[in-house]
Amino acid sequence: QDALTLQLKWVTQAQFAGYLVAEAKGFYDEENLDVTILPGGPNIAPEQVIAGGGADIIVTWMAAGLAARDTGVPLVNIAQPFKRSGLMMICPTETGITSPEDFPGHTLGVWFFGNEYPFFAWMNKLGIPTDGSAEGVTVLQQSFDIQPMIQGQADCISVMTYNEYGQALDAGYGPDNLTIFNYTEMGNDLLEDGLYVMEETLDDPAKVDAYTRFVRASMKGWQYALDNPDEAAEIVVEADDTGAAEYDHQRYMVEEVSKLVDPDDAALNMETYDRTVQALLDQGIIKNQPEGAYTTVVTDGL
Amino acid sequence: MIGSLSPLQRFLALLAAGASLVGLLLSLAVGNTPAPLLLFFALGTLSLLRVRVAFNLSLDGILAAAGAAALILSLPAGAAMPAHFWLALLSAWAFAWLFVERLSAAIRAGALPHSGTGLVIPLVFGLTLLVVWEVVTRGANVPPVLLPAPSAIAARLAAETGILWADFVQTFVKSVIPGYIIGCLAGLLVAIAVDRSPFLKAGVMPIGNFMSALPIIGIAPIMVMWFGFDWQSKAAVVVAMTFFPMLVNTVAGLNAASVIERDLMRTYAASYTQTLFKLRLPAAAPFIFNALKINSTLALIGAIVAEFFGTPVVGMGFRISTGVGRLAIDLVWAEIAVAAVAGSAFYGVIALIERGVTFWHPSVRGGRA
Amino acid sequence: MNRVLPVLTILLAILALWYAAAIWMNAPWQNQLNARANLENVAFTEFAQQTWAQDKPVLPAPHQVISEIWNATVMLDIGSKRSLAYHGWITLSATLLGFAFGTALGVLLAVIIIHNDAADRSLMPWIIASQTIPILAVAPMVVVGLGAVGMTGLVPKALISMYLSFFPVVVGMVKGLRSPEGIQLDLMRTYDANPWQVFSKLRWPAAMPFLFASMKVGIAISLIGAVVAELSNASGGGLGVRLLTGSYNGQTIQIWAALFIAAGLAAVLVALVGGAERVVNRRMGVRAA
Amino acid sequence: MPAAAVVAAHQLGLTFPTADGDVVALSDVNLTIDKGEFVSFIGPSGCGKTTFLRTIADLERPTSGTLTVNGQTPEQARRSRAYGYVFQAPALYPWRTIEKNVALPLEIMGYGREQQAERIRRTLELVNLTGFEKRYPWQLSGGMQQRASIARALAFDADLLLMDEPFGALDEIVRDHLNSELLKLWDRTQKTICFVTHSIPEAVYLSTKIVVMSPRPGRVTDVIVSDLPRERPLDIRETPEFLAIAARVREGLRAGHSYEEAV
Amino acid sequence: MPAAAVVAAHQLGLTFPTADGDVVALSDVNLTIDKGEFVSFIGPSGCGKTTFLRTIADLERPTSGTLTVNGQTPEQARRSRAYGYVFQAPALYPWRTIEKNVALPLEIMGYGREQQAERIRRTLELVNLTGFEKRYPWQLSGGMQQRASIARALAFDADLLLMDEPFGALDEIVRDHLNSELLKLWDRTQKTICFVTHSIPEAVYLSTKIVVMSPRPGRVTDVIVSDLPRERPLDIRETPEFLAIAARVREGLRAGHSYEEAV
Ligand SMILES: Nc1ncnc2c1ncn2[C@@H]1O[C@H](COP(=O)(O)OP(=O)(O)OP(=O)(O)O)[C@@H](O)[C@H]1O
Ligand SMILES: Nc1ncnc2c1ncn2[C@@H]1O[C@H](COP(=O)(O)OP(=O)(O)OP(=O)(O)O)[C@@H](O)[C@H]1O
Ligand SMILES: Cc1ncc(C[n+]2csc(CCO)c2C)c(N)n1
Ligand SMILES: [Mg+2]
Ligand SMILES: [Mg+2]
Repeated sequence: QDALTLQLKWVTQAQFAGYLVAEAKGFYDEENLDVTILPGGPNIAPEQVIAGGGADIIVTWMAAGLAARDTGVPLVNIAQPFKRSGLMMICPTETGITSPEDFPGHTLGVWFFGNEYPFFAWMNKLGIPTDGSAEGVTVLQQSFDIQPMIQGQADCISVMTYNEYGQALDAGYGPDNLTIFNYTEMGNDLLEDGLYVMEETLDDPAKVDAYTRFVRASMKGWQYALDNPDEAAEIVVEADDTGAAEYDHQRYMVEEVSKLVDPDDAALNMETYDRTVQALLDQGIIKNQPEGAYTTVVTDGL
Repeated sequence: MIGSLSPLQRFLALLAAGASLVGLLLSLAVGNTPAPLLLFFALGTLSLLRVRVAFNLSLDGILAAAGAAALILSLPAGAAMPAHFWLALLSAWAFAWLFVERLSAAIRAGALPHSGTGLVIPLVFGLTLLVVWEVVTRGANVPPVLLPAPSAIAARLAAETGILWADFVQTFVKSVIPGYIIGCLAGLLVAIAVDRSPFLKAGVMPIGNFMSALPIIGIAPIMVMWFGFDWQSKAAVVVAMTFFPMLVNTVAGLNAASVIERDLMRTYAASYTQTLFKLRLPAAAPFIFNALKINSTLALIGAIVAEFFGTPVVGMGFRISTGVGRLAIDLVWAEIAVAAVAGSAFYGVIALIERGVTFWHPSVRGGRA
Repeated sequence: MNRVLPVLTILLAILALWYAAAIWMNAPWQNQLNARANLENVAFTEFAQQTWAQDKPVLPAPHQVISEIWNATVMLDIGSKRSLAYHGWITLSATLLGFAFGTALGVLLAVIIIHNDAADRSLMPWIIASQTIPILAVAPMVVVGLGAVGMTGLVPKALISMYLSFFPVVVGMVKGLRSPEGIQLDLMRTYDANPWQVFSKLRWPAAMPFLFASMKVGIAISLIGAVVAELSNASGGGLGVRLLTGSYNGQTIQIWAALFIAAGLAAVLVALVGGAERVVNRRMGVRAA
Repeated sequence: MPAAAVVAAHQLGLTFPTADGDVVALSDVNLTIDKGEFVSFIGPSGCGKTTFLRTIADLERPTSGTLTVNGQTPEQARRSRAYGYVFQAPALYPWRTIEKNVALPLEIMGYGREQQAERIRRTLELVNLTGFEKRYPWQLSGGMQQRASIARALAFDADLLLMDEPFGALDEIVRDHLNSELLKLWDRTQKTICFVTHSIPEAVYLSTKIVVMSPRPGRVTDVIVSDLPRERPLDIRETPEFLAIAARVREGLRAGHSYEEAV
Repeated sequence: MPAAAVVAAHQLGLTFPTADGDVVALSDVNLTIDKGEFVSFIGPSGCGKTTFLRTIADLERPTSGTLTVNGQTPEQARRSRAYGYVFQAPALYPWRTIEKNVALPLEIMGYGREQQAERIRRTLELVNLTGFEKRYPWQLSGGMQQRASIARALAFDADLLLMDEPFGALDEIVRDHLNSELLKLWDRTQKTICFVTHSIPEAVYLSTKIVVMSPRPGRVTDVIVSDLPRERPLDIRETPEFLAIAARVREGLRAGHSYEEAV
């Protein structure tokens, strides 16, 4: 068996249902793989883990992956199960914000730690300064929950469709008392959860083969998860060492994630890729047009 | 002569020269060793002469510096160092240690002035650490995203002074200082109140111990919830963090006055406040300063950690967390360096005040053991 | 009895304050909820009860926290990943290991410092500087770095606990080991006692009060260290992980419950150190003040 | 008991509990000290002299019997600052200079700045420590520390002085000098003085009453009232009256002593 | 200088630097102490007696002149455990019981368990502290603490004893007893003893040589060699020879004293 370590971008949750299901259902074993799944967290940068040799494959957002590549960690995208972004910005209607023109003068909550690029790309496109000036917006480093909205510390906050938005719904917010800016619908989406490996490992055919089998099994996992959402949620809850995952919440998450993932196609969509690259270049997040930041050898081999 | 050295110094001298000797031999065997390094190996080997003639201690300093310079000049770009280069590191480090040993021995013996030269020692030690760090990270090709070399950090530090200064003001000036003052003062006052009333003492101390351990990480999100995302919540975390060490130490310190010293106050029928100010607080001063020093570092950690839970987009903790996320690890370390300097200076100021206030305590009066 | 009464009094005072604060802090959200549900003119007693029964309150009421603790410890199988007892044990073991390392390291450094001038002058400033490094920033790197060399689980957490807890011990012990009076040291000189004898027969006993004061701070900090380390290492569980995930899900009650277990642990640990101190004091014939 | 009794002990007893059994430090002590008396306590080491003084000063609590000071309880007397105490050990505060140590009771009792300065100057001169005002205790010799602590007790005006071997570490000449100064002070101010000493000549020279104590359990074995005149030049110590009293004291001391049998 | 010189000081000087100027504690001290001598030091408080003893013991470093102990430097002598020292203050370790305090030097010098027990028993009996073995220092009276510290210095066999006012806090009878015990010990073991005291009779009774010192700066003003016989019953103190020596010591003491002028 080939041993592979997968570093997730976040804590164990249904956002990663495909991998967790593939592991639990033995799909990796079938491909003769011994996969270890490491949960992430707010202080774990998967790019750093893989650079230090702590993982073979990581799940991360493309913006962060390319930024890392730009600073000298040669990450290569080998597959892109997430086709759409789950990122949204929501503003309670009492803030009076109904369109991006209303933003100036308000405080917006943004996740940092590598999750801030889509927001800044969007603001860059709108031409709104983010320096806290009167014509611009004040940016707040948002905690990874919806408290800043409930507490009224921010006028708008970032949410993922599959996670915090559900919390907001639970808390009694909904489309009727929220203004929702969906990055995908606005055409501002940057690619999210993709699979990345270190460039030099691709020189090794055995590795490439292992990656291919890994992606194949993972996509099978995604397929299974979307077909059996109840069981997938249970698997996620079971896989969570911390005991924090709640079935209902994970069940909701599977449902929402299924809208973003295409289990039949692991390949990178070049149109979104180019848009993502362009947005990053425009903002100066990366300095140079990336070369070799993705490969199709794995998806071609499926 | 080597006989005038202490056993430790003798060992270091032999280690330094020996490592150089082996390095020299290996270089000659392998060939292609850069000239500066070769020169250092030769000089280091020559230091074996000290078995015959006495070496001035500054010679050891010069040798250490030469070794450091030679190593850094000879570091190969982008590849791991050849094995025998590590001997130069060992040798240079042994020279530096020897230098520090002999310097402090000289200061102690009164051969060198105390002030001024006293500062050289920690500096030399720190520089040694930096050189070792530089050589190890570059020589062993450690990925910069795991641990950048000090030179890269210094470059970032120089390039980003504006950002670093803004972060410093946000975190240190706005959060740490007020939080520290309030927390320490509160700890002191509660300790006094607790000490005054046995009832309070019995009631508060167990609960105080309990509260003490509220891990800051837990209160940080709560404080952000309560006090908003700006510096106020960070200051609140600092208050919570500094309170307990002060409480515990002050309560212990207030018991430090000896029985006969207290009896004296009783014979004067001194009031509670008089006893407090003229006996118990002075006697407690060493303990109180202990807490002030521990807190000076805790406060900074607390404020930085609290910034991980929501903050305006400025602050040392903010920069560190986003820096890690962006793999700007050199910026992270630059920020850490600022934190270390600020924290050490803070500590130093308190230690200086302590020397002034508790000059009478044997641990200060007696000087070093 | 005269030990229980004061604690109870203070406890009751805190509880009363707490319930009042809970009403006050949860009121805005409750008002929103009530407005949304078109409830008007809610009587105060009923309103108070509403604020004490929210799902994700800003400040949970004491009974909510206590019942959460109860449900998450006694009512659950001890091996369950949802059991706070299970997570508490994980944190506790890292804390104890880290504290043991930290105390040993702290004492060792203090001993070196008081015996060697060069060490005193060169180490002390850097020991201090080391504590100004924000550990949470370094913790993930430590965890990543140690993971790369195959160290996972308890040890990285314990190392971070050690990193935090050795400091109060060094500072206190340097002071304590230097606290003997000149004449007490002179006596040893007249016997030409060797450094080990001076240490074991004079400096060490004289440093006891300082050691215990430092250890009380150290063990509390050690727990904080373990919790902080767990934040960087969501696998494996622990109270820190519970705090974190609680905060991601806005589960304030869960946060408070984990917090209380942590604080309770610390209180017990500090009390244990205090107990050890009393035993040692008795054996050293310390005069009751 | 006349109103003038400054110290009145009746069947006074004090027991210290210790890990290996109780120590009876005082037992059945009956003693009355009138206003203006100069009472010396003499007795073998460990017989309870210090304990008795501490009990008068309300630093120990009797376990049996009664004790009044100025007709009040010892606590009331202490609260009204009835006495000055010179401890057997100097007990100077290490963070205060000599002058500040002497100033301590003055500060506490609220003396004005100038009065403080004046009293410090006077008492330090009395104990011959002029010039050492700014030194810290650890910079003084043993005898100098003891003198500083005497100065501290004399700096304020207490009607009762409790002095526990104040001159123990002083040479004969300083001792003679301080003896006669103390007598002058006593004569001038009508203070009541309780004075512990191991020197029989000193006790006889100074006292109107000599209390001889004996140990295990600590008790009063003899009270010798001296009929020497109040006016006492130093050479009174060679007179037969003086020597007679001294002999009686020595006798009492020897009788109460456990040594003769033990050795 | 004969080989037998145990202590030899030549133009010895010692100055303490303090915040308000230097203190000359010893100046131009010349003194030779031969093996088997019993030398008493006497002089006003603050004249440098303690400082001189501390210098012999290598606890202070002379700032001028030379000093040898057993023909070696003080440091070498200290390292060979040439002396036992009784400090002016008891300096007992508060966390050790009396018996453990006496055991301290024995532990350090590596005596066996049984020998330790035997020596502790013997020396505590000598100072009449039998029965107090398990007490802590704060449970003892001042004089008892001082005796414990004497026992500690006598527990091991040093050929040179440095004793700084060892009997200061003891009553006359214990003092007499210990004086004669000390004399017996000295006679039996041929130890060399340096002894600080404020009592002129004590100095004369014990010594073969009496060194009179005077302060500011501390210096030796007189060295009186006693021709009393080695065998000294207590009543030798009434003989004219004794009184003559005592008178000479008193004379020297008075001459060196700053008091007469100052007061
Ligand atoms: N550590 C010190 N720093 C400064 N001055 C000191 C120190 N130790 C002693 N002295 C000074 O040195 C002088 C001699 O002191 P020393 O203790 O030798 O006197 P002594 O003869 O033993 O007096 P006593 O009979 O009172 O014990 C004194 O004036 C004292 O103030
Ligand atoms: N705190 C205490 N605990 C236990 N025993 C004590 C305590 N204080 C004193 N004693 C004992 O009480 C007895 C009397 O002690 P005290 O100090 O009164 O003696 P003293 O007459 O002053 O002796 P000295 O002349 O030696 O100073 C002694 O046996 C002593 O051991
Ligand atoms: C690759 C990846 N990057 C960022 C996020 C951001 N994000 C999504 S949900 C969430 C909060 C907790 O669920 C956060 C921070 C993510 N999920 N996955
Ligand atoms: Mg006494
Ligand atoms: Mg002296």
